[in-house]
Amino acid sequence: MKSILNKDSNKVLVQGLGRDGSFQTQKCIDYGTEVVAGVHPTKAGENFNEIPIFGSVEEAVKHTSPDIGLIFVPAPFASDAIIEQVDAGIETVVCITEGIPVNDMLKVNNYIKGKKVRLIGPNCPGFLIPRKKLKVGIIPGSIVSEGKVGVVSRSGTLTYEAIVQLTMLGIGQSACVGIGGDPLHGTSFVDVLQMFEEDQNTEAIVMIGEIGGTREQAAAKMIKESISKPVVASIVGQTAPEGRRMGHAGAVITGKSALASEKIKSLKSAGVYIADSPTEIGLRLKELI
Amino acid sequence: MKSILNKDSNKVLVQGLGRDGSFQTQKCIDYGTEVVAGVHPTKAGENFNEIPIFGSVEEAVKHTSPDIGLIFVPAPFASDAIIEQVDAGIETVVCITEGIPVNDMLKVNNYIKGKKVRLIGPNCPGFLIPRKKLKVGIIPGSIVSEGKVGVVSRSGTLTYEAIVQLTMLGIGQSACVGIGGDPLHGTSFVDVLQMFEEDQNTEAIVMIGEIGGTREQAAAKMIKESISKPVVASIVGQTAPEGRRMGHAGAVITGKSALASEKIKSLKSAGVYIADSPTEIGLRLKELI
Amino acid sequence: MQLHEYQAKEILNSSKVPIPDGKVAKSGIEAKEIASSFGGNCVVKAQVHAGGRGKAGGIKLANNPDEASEHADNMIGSFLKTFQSGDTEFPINEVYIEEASSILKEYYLAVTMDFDFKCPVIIFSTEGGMNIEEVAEKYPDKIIKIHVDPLVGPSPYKIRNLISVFKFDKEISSQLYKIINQLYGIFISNDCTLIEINPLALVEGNNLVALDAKITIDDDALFRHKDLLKLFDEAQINKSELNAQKNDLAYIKLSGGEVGCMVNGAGLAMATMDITMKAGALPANFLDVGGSASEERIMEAYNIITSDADVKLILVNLFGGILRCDVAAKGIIEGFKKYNKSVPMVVVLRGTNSEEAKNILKESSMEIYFSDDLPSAAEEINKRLGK
Amino acid sequence: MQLHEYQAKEILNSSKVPIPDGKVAKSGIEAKEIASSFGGNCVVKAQVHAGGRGKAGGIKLANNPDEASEHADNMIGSFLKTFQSGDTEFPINEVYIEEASSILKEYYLAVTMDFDFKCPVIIFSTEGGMNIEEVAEKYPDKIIKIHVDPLVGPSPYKIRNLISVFKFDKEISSQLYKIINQLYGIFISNDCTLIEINPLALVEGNNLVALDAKITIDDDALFRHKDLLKLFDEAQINKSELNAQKNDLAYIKLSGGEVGCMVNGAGLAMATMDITMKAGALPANFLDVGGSASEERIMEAYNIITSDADVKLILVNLFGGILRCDVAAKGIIEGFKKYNKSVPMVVVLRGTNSEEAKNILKESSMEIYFSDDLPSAAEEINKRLGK
Repeated sequence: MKSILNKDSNKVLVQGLGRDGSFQTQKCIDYGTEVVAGVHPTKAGENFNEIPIFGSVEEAVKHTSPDIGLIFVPAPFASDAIIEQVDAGIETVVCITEGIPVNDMLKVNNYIKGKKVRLIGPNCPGFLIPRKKLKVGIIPGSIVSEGKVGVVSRSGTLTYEAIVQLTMLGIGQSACVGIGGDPLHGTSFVDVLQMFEEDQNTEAIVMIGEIGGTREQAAAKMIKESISKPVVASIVGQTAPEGRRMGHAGAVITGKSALASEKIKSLKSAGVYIADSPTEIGLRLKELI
Repeated sequence: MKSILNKDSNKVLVQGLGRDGSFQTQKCIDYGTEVVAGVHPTKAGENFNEIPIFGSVEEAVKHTSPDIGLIFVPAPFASDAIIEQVDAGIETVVCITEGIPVNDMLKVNNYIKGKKVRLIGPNCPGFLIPRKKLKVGIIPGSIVSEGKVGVVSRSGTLTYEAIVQLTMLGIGQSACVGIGGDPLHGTSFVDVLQMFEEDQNTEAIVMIGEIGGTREQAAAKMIKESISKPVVASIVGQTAPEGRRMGHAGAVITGKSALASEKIKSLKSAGVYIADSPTEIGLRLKELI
Repeated sequence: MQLHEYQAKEILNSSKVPIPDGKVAKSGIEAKEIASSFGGNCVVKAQVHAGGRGKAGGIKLANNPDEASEHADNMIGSFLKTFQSGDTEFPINEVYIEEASSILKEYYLAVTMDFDFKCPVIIFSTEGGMNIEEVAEKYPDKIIKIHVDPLVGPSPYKIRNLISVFKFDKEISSQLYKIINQLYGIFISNDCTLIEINPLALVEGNNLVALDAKITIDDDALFRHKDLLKLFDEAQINKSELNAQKNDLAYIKLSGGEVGCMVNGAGLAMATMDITMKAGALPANFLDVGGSASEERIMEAYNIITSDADVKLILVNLFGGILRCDVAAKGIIEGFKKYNKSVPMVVVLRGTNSEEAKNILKESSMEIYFSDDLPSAAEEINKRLGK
Repeated sequence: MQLHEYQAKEILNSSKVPIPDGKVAKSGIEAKEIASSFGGNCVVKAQVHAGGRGKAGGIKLANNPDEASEHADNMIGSFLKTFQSGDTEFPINEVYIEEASSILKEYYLAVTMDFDFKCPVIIFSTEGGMNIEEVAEKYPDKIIKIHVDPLVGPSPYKIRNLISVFKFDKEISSQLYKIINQLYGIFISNDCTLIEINPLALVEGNNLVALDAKITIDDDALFRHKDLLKLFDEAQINKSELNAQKNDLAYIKLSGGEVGCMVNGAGLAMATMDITMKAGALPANFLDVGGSASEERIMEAYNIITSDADVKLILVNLFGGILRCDVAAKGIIEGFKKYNKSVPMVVVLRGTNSEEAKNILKESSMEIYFSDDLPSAAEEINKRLGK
C-alpha cells in the first residue's frame, strides 16, 4: 500500500454532513481538496455544493470511486461509519469524531486488523499536504505553508500551534498529520514517522506528544532504530495535575511511562531534540535546518 | 511460511493425553514421528514413554520447541487448546477432536485470521507423509505407502479407504491430508491442492468430497485456474437421503451447491476425473499414470 | 436439537421479540379455556418438529372457544406427516393456542451460519409466509443477506441499507432494527444453528410480530445449555433414532432398505450406502458410530440395527483410526450376547487393530462373511440379496 | 463515571460474584438496624468517590449495632479527604454497613483496558489489600496479567496457568475461574473502563469474596446505559466541575492558581498551562471546551471560570478547527452579559474565523488584551501577574 503522502489519486468522500461536517467540508473544498461525494442517511439524492450525496458509502463508492473517507458522524454511530467505509473498500479512513466509546473502538481495531486500510483517528484533526492542496480534516488551511517539515501530533489544536510557529518562521510543511488523542486509535506515531522517513519531500520532523500512555516511548524506540531525519519533539502536560483516580490498575499497566519526564527521557536518548516549552517548537527546529 | 509438506523440522507436541490421545500418540511414535512433548493439565511433570509432559503449551514450547501441535483434547476444551497452541507460536496445529461447538470454531477462525498458523481440522484424521515417516494424527500407518500421489479428503475413514485402494494397486502416496468434516475448519481443499501443486514429490492428486457445503466448488474453480497435475475426485453421499430439516435458511445460503450432482458437474468442468463409485478411486487414478 | 414453536416463542418473548399472545394446551378443555381468555378468535397449531404444518392440516383457525376445543381434540393424540417431514409421522401431544392476528403483510427473517463466509448471516425477505427457497431462486433481489462479524455484531449501516432498499417507513424500520438485533442476540447466546421467523407479520396497528418461529440448537454446544436441554421432546423422534442419539450414534432409518450398515465416519458411511446401492441392494439405514466409539456404543449400535425388522443382512465396515477395531468387535459380541439377536453379517475390518478384531469375531457363533475390501463386500451382498 | 462501592457491589451481586452481606444506611438509626440484622459485628464504610478510605478514617469496625450507629453518625454529614483524592474533600452522605469477614488471605483482581495491546486485561495478584502499584514495582512476579481477545473472552488456559503458578487448590481455583469470567462479563456489558476488587478475600470456609469494589464506566458510552446513569452521585463532584460536566466541558480546578484558562483541545490546554507556569503565574484550572463547542457551551465555560474567586486573569487560547472562533467569541459575550461578571482577559485567537471573532470581542466593553501568539500572551500574563 502506498503511503498517504504519495498517492496519485486523492478523491475524498465525506460521511456525516451535519452542521460541523458541512462547514468543514466546505473548508476542505476551498483549500483545493477534491471532494467527490457526501454520505448522509437522510439526504440521499441531494447535493452539497454540486457534490452528490448518497445514502450509503457503498452507493457513493460505486458512483464516485473515492480514495479517502472522512468521517464527521456523531460518536454513537461513528464506529459503524468506520466499518462501513472499510467494508466499501476505502483505503484511507480519517475519523474526526471525538467521544467514541472505548468498546466501539476496541471492535473497530479488531475488525481492521489484517485488512488493507489505514485508519487515522478517531478524535483527530486529520491530515493536510500543502504541496498537493489536500486537506482531509479540520487543520486550518490558513496556517500551513508548503515546505519540507513533517508534523505529527496526538493533540489537535496543539498541532496548529506548532504549524503556526513553523510558518511564522518561514518553515513550510511537507505534511501535517494529527493521529488523535484517543487511547485506541488507528495510525500511530510510529506509522507516520515511517512515512516521513520514506517521503522524499520531508527533511525534518516535528512530533508533539502528551502525558499518558506509552506511545511516545514506542516512537522513541523506532526513531532510534530507523529514522535518519532530524526530529524535534515536545511533550505537553508537564504541569498538569495527576488527576484523581479511583483504582490503580491503569498505573500497573503503563507504569511510570505515562509521565512527561519519562517520555522526554526516552526521546532524548533516541537522539530527538526536545522543545522544553511548546512555544519553542518552531525555534528548535529552525536551529536544525 | 513453508508448506507442511516440505518443512525441515517436524517435532510434534501432543495436547490431550487421555485414553485415545495416548493410544494414538504411541501409534505416531511407532510410525517414526518425532514426538517431543505432551501437554496435559493434571499430568505435568510425568512422562509418556520418556516424552516429558508439561502443564501448558507455553512450558512445552519453551523446553522442546515443537513445530507441530496435535490436539486430542475433549470437545468443550478443544477450541481453547487451539488458541493456546497458536498463542505459543506453534505454526502447524492439527485438531483431531470432533464435536466442537460451531460458535467456538467461529471464534477460532476469527482469532487465527491473519496469524501465521496453519490449522488442520478439527474433526479430521490429520496428515501423514510416508517419505518423512511423519504421521500427525490418526491415519493408520499400516495402509500407506511411499509414492507420488497426494490424497486430500473431508472424510476421515473414507480417506483410509482411498489410501488402501492406492496402496493395493501399488500406488504410493506423497502425503495424505484429512481436512475434516466440520463446516468451520482451518485448512481447505484449496490450500492443500496448492501445496500439492507446489510439491515436487507429488505427481497426481486424489480428492474426496462429500455432499453439503460449497467447498468442492471452490476446489473446482481453483483446479481450473491453477492446478496442472491430474486430479481424481470422488463425491460421496449420492444415495444419502436429504434428511429432514426444520427451516430453509441453510438452503437459501448454499442453494443447490450442496448436492453431489452439482459438485460432480463443477469438478468435471474443471477437468477433474471422477470416480463414480468410491471403490474405483484407485483404479481411476491408475488409468492416469 | 429442534425446539417446538411454543418453546421458541418463549425464548423470543423473553428477549422482547414481539409475538402474539399464546399458550400451550394438552387437551380440548385446556384449549377452550385459553381461547376464551383471548376472546374467541384464535389459531390452533400442532406442536411437532416439522415444517409445512399448515398444508398438512396442523394449523386450524377457530372462531370461538368451542371450535378451538374441537380442533385441539382432533389433533392431540393424532400424527402429522408434512411435505418436509420425510417418511416420519410426528405425534401431536400438545397444541399451541394463539390469538388470531390481522395480517397486513408477511416477511421472512432468519439467522443462521454462512459457512462459506465463516460468520453468521441474517436473511430477510419481503416475501414471507411462502417457500423461501423458491423466492431465493426466482426473485433473488427480494432477499437480502446481512453477514455479521461476530465481534462487531449486526452492523447498523447494513440494516439501514436493507431498510432503505425496501423503503420501510420510520416506525417499522425501528421495530425491524430492534427485532434483528434481538434475534441475533438469541442466536449467539443460545448457540443456535438456526432461528427462522416465517412469517414475520406486519399486523393491524402497524406492528411487526413473529407469527411462527423455528429454533435449532447446536447439539455439540448443548453441554453448556442445561436449561435448553430440558426442552428436548423425545416423543418427536423415532425410537431407534432416539436410542442412537442417547448413545452418541448418528443414525437415520431409511425406508425400504434391507442392508443394515454399521460404519465409522460419515463419509465412509455414505460411501458404504452408495456401494450397497451399486451392489443391487438398498441400505436400511445410515449409521456412523463416530470417531472414538466405546464397546458399549457399538453394542447399542448392534442392537439398533438388529431391532429393525427390515434388516436382512448387516454390512459392518469399520476402518480403525481413532476407533480401535478390537474394541468394536468386542462391542458386537456383547450386543449379540445381551440382545440375543442375530442377522448374517458381511464384515470389512481395516486399520487399527483389525487383525485382533477379526480373531475376536471368528471365535463367536455368529454368521459372518469376512471381506478384505469394499468391492468384495459388495459382491458378497449382491450374492446374498442382489436382484 | 465512578460508582460508589455499594453500587458496584450490587452489580457484582447481580452477576453472582460473591460479596459479603451489606446494605446502605443514610443515618445512624438505619445503620443500627442493618448491623442488628447481621448479628452485630460489622464494618461501616463511608461511600465516597475516593480510594484510600481506610487510612483516612472512612472505614470503621463495629463490634455491635450501637457502635455501628455511632460510626455512621460520625461519618454521615462529614467530609473525607484521602491520599488519593487530591485536594478534594468528599461529602459522606451514605455509609455501607457490611457483615465483618474473617479474612485468611487477600488477593487483588482487576479488569481494565491495556491500550498498548488494544484489548482488555485482567490483573491478578497474590498481594491484595495493599498498594498494587508498589507490588508491581517491587514484586512483578506476584502480578499476572491476562490479555483478553475481545471475541474469544478470557482464555481458560490462561486462567489455568495463573492458577498453576500460584498453586491454588481445586476448590479455590474453580471459584476464581468463575469470578474472573463474571467480572469480565460485567466489564464488557457495562462499558466499564475499570473494575477493581481489592481485596478479593479468602475468608473462613475457603470462600473468595469481593471485600471492596471499584467500578468506573466509560463516560462516552453512558448514552447506552440509562440504568447506570441513574447511579451518578452529583454530590461527589465539585460544583464547578459538575456544571462543566453537564455542559460537556472538561474542567479541573487547580488549587493556588490565578490564571483561568479557556482553551480548545486537551493538548493545547496542557500546553497553555505549561506556558502560564513558565510566564511566572499559576494556572487556576484546566479547561478544554472541546472540539465543536457551541455558543452556549462557551458561555457556561465563561461562567465557570469567572465564578472562581481565585481567578485574577483569564487566558483565552482558542485555535479554530472544528471550533469556529466567531461562535466562541459570541459565547464569551453572551456569558459576560448573562452572568454579569468580568475579569481581564488575554486573548489569543487563531484558525477558523478568528478575524471575525476578534472583531466581535473588540466591540464589547470587556477588558481584553489581544495577543497574536503564545509567547506574546505569556509576556502579557507576566506583565500583569508575574512575580
